[in-house]
Amino acid sequence: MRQVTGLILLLVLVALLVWGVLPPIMRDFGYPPSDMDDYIIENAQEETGSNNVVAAVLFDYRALDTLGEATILFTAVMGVLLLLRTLKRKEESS
Amino acid sequence: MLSKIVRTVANQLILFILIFGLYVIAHGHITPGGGFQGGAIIVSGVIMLLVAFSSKELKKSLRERVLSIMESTGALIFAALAFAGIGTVFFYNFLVGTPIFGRIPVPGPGPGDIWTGGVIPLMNFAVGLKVIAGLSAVVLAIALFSSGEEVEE
Amino acid sequence: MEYIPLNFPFLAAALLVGVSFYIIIFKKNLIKLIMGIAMLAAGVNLFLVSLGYRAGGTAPIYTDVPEGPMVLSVPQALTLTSIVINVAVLALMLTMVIHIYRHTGSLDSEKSRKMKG
Amino acid sequence: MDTLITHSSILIIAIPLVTAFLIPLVGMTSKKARNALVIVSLAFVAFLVFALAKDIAINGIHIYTLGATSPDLTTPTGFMAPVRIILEVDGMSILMGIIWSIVSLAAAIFSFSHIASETGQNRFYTLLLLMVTGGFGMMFTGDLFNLFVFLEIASISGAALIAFRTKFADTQEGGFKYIVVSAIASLMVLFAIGLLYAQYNSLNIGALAQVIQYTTPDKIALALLLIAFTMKAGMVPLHLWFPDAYSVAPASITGMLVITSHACMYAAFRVCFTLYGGMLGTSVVGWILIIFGLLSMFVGVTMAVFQKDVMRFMSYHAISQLGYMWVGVGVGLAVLGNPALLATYGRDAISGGIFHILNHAMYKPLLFFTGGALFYCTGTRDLTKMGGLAHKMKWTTILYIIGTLSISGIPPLNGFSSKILIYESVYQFHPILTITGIIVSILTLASFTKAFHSAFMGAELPEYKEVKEVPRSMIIAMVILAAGIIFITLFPALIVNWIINPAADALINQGAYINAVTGATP
Amino acid sequence: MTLILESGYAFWNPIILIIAFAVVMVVVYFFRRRGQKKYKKDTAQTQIFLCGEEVPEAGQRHIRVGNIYWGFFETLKEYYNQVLRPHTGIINDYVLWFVAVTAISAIILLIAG
Repeated sequence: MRQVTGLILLLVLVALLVWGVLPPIMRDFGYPPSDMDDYIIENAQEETGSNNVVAAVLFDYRALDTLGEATILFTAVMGVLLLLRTLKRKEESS
Repeated sequence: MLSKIVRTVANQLILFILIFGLYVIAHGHITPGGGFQGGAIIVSGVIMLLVAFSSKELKKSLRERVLSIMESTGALIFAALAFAGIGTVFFYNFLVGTPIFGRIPVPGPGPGDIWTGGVIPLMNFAVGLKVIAGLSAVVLAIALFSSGEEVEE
Repeated sequence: MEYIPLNFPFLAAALLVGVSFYIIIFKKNLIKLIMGIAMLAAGVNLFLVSLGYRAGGTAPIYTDVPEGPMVLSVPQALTLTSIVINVAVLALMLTMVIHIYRHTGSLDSEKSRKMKG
Repeated sequence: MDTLITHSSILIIAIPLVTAFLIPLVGMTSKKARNALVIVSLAFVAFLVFALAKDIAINGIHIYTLGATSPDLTTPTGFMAPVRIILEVDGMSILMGIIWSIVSLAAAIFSFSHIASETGQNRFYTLLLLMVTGGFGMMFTGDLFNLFVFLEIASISGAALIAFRTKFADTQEGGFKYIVVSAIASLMVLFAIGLLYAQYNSLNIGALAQVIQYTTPDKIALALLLIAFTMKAGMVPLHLWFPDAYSVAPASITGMLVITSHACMYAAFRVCFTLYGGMLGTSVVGWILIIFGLLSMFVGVTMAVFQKDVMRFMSYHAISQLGYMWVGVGVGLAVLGNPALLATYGRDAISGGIFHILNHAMYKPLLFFTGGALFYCTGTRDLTKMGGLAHKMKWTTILYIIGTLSISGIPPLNGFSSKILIYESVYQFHPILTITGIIVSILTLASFTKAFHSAFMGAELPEYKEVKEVPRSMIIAMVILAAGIIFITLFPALIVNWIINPAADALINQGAYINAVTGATP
Repeated sequence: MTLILESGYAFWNPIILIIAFAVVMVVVYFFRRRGQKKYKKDTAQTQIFLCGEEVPEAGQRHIRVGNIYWGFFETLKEYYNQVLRPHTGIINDYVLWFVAVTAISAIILLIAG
């Protein structure tokens, strides 16, 4: 019973997602609206000096996202090392 | 620990992986790639070493304390570069127009110049350092823990 | 400049999300559950990166590129961020699963339900 | 000073972040230096938050464009849409910021003694500060994708901290549940951001709000965003992970997790009011929030009466209290399209809901801290094993009584002043809401009396002969929050006029938020 | 007056209530003082009296949490049976609830909103 209800609701959600991204509802693939991106592609070289526009977006236009992303990596490393730590305290020799 | 052939080949191969990774990091602002991608390439080399030798052997040369310091340093360099622009605005690209990485390329398609990009190449290096240290530490910690070894505090 | 009918990349992304939800909901093995989340992340990333495609465009990197339109660069940056985030999440999840296995001796999600009600 | 205030919004995010990067290096040399560093940075952040709050009260919305040639330059010259990430702090954001700065300071002070006997403390404080960063980022950002990034920072550090005590099996289970739920919620948020980006090619909340059309993909995106954020905030029927995760964490972390719940709630309000605001022609979203809020209130409190684990019991109460806020703000959202009703009771309902966030953020961490103090002294969370602790732990008992009276809405404590605002305004929308609220309040008092009796009252038990009062730093942390409660109790009107009403107006007034970014009235 | 919280119909000022409470407390203290003269420590006056039976140990006579509100749970048994059903503790079910609520609210929004 639970399985069937779950499956039906899951199918409903997937159908909605699929319906939402198909042409009459969603714009066509390959023809995006591009005000912001056109500005970035045109001006990235002058404003940041970088030939790689993606790098310019990552480290200049949306640099806080990249700082956040590096922070998330740092967080995960700290988390993994925290969880896999030794639980015995070393004899403190001070 | 795997057979001697594997270990010898891995020993030779790590150099090339290291060079390729560093190349990808250094050219992040003119060709596809960057700090994350190059760092991931180098970490794949570390994983190769981990498979070829064992976590016990690798622990002798890659200490987790050192990795932790490296990672914090990389993150701090990144944050410091962001703070350095605070004279105008946080994250301001203050090196554009200066002699250090400050050249501005001719707009439009071109051959690419390594001395461009302002703080972007420096940030790529900081992120690369961080990714190398961080992912190596994760892989090493999980391998050590699974084989019953002690993980450093 | 060919026209791609029916937004196939978007469709694939939506279906990938559906399949991974199926895995997450109906597979009781914790490792499979984590694989489901990885697939969900892949579906969302596919959706994001395909948003930026412009018909006939080249990669947005000016080094030795032919003249012509370029694909959008922001979705590529977003996808890169999202991929790294998911790597971090997966690493932490796997660590917790190691501990769960150490404590309960099982990877079944029905076995690790000390807390309920 | 002016320069400091100009840059304060990014400094509030960046200072805990840099401190977190420094702690692994500092912690290797000295423990004392590390603790001092944590306190100094959090205190400085609190100072900055208050300075920024004063600035916002005088000058209006604070804008900070990252990486531009000037902080006010939201859009590049000769271009209409914002390209860079913009931090936008208005009345509502700064209210959340004030809450978060106080609670994180108290939680850090509480941790010093609470986890003193554990290993891995350097990483604990690193993660705590990263969580502070994530929370502030969520509250202050004006960019949808950036919101997602900071949501992930808060979730991942939170999950690692929940699983901090690895020697117990339940902590691992709670942490795993939390991270799975967070990962799915944030991936769905990302999918919704993709749906919005696909149509409008913008990621800034203000810029999106200006151009949004409320098409079919927008509706799907709204559903995804709303349900994902409400799941992270812990609304019935998506609350199931909430007690599992919150009850096993160290108490200081549980206190902070409550505020991350509020931050997700804030994100949901931001989406409903600011992003979709003018487009929500009918009141459907408001009704969804009201119905789920009523369910949260009732199911949360009835499940809480049933519990025997002290932290789990308080987690269910957190769900029930969150219900009041959903109902209050939901009523405001339901009448948002009707200016007459909004002026009569809608704005008061929103004010009441937001005021309840502030009050809940003071008393719930206090109660979780007293629960943590009980765990610290007795080594168990099971209420059936406790008894007679009031003889030994006088401070904890007094602080617990303050928290209990406050959460049950006993006048004159602060819980009452926000509840009266909610009751009187939602009564005009539908009387059943007020009646449910009063019943839930009674049940709350009943269940807290039960817990109080079984933990603190009774004769001194022989197994707790050795128990002493908790260390001083834990008491200081609890006293900070209790002082906040007393202050709000004495001057509710002052708080409402200075902080709460501007926050409610910031939610209602979508135009000001958009104006600050694009410089054009919609 | 910034010290009075207006809430549409009524107002709320905690200071007045605290003053009233203080007055009542003074009166109570006055009465309490009158009786305190007869109170003597460590006499039979302060012992627990249980119909002449022997008083049990501290651990036995403390009413534990499981015994409080027994009648409440007995009355609401049906409700608790229903409400405890979704609290399975299995992570897969939690995600199923998320999917279900998202699907339902998306449909509601598409139809009505």
